[in-house]
Amino acid sequence: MQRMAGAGHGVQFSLRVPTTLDVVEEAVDLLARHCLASGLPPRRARFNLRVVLAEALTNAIVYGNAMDPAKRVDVRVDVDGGRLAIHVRDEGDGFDPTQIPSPTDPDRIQRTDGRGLFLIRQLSDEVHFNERGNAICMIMRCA
Amino acid sequence: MQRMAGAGHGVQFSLRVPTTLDVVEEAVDLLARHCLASGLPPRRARFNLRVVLAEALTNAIVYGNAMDPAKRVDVRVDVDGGRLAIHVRDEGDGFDPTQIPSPTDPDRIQRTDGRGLFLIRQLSDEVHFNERGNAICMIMRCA
Amino acid sequence: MSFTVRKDDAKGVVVVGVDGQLIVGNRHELKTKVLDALEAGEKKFVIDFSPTGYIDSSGLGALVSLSKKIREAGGELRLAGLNDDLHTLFELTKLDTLFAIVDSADEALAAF
Amino acid sequence: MSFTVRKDDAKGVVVVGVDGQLIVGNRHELKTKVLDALEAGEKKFVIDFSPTGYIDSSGLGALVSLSKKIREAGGELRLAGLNDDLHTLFELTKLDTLFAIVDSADEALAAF
Ligand SMILES: Nc1ncnc2c1ncn2[C@@H]1O[C@H](COP(=O)(O)OP(=O)(O)O)[C@@H](O)[C@H]1O
Ligand SMILES: Nc1ncnc2c1ncn2[C@@H]1O[C@H](COP(=O)(O)OP(=O)(O)O)[C@@H](O)[C@H]1O
Repeated sequence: MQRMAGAGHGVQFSLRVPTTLDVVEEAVDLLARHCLASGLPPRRARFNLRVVLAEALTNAIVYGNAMDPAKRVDVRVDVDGGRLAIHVRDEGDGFDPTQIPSPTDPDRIQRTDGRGLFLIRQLSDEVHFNERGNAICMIMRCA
Repeated sequence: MQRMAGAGHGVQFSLRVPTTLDVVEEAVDLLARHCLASGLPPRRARFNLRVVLAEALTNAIVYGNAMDPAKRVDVRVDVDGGRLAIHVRDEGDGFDPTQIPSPTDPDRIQRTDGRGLFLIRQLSDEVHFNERGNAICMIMRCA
Repeated sequence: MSFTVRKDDAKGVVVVGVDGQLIVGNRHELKTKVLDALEAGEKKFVIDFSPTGYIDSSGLGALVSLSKKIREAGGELRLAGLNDDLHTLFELTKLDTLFAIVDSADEALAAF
Repeated sequence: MSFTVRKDDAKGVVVVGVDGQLIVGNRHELKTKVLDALEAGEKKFVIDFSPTGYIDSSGLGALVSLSKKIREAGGELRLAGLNDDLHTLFELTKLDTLFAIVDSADEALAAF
């Protein structure tokens, strides 16, 4: 049988999320179910994916959209060739992700914030930002 | 908690299928998993949905795209308000779906063809076509 | 998806199991398996759907075609093991009036 | 998602179970629960993650904040029941160096 993935045709799915932290958990669960349906191994779907999605959505809501309820967060997942590209885009001005210090530095370890992007980088296979810095793309391999 | 569906924001997912009957079963299974992830009850996802998707994909491949491997079939599912709208679009010239006789007529019951659209209508909650007739929309309610 | 073919020698019945789907992609395989047996002289057939997921309209068409060919050859076909969903498919299409439908392959064998 | 709070009277230890996720949406609830007990005079705390799905960075931040406040009040906090994935989270962030992490709530109680 010709494989869908082998033929280069993957599922794409998307979700528009309102700018409120109340929906983060539900959106994460919904997207995790779809990632599982697209072949992400159960353990990665249950843990790595849910953590990085929660981080990216929270940042998009809090920093990107600055809690403005008129704004939305768009999530799109492209499944192709055994990997998921998870795009999270907010309507904010973006930021410079190269300027974020490591939360594991001894003088930062006691801080209560600053671990979000670090966890995204650690738990994804690849991370990319658009130039403006209002869209992140997290790659997760299925194998 | 604010519900995603209640807020009117549903998942949308899509798949581009090559014009070959070999991939129908796999495409159907993949889409059924996503429909399940979006809240379609397991039994409907396992049966009704898989039958109507198989019918719509087969028709799109065989009649719509006339087996032309240069053409594609596009499937898009919009999840909103507890119902799935399943769109299947081919690159053919379309047809007039009002001109299809019932396969249950006594003089047609022994025929080996002509049951596809009938099953789609029977197993979906609603069926719509675009004017040209190259795109079908099948509605399935989640409850 | 695959078909299992076994012969019940006591009754002289060929039992074909449809494991997975019976759809546009594999209906020809089912037709070939059954028609080969018919050509080899078999007359009594049971198709067992207890391991089946779904059947599409081309699968139903293949069954209609087989039933006709078996009848023409003086043979008999019974369908067994339809779950509720599959049964509904035969009812909706009124094909339940065309086929001999029994609960299980065992029952089909016993009745031959 | 919810938190269960029980008091082990023999040992005088408050055990908080994190049922579901510890994330941006509910970390304040956890903080309130623990700080209320601290204010009421409790000194020994175990947070049990055995029923926990995932923790996000704001959840980790809430734990750092609680640990500091408990220490300042002369109390002690232990984390228990971390599965492999959750343990990795503490290792990656080097927070395993900051917290007393034990296998199970029972072990945490025994060690107080
Ligand atoms: N989507 C975004 N839009 C604008 N700024 C962002 C965005 N995501 C992250 N940032 C910036 O990056 C910083 C670090 O984020 P993060 O590592 O997630 O830690 P924290 O959220 O705890 O501060 C944030 O404080 C914020 O200034
Ligand atoms: N996507 C399509 N494009 C063009 N014609 C179509 C399409 N779908 C169905 N048809 C037409 O409708 C007829 C009935 O289809 P259907 O009920 O599925 O039965 P069958 O496929 O067995 O003929 C087909 O024979 C074909 O002429």
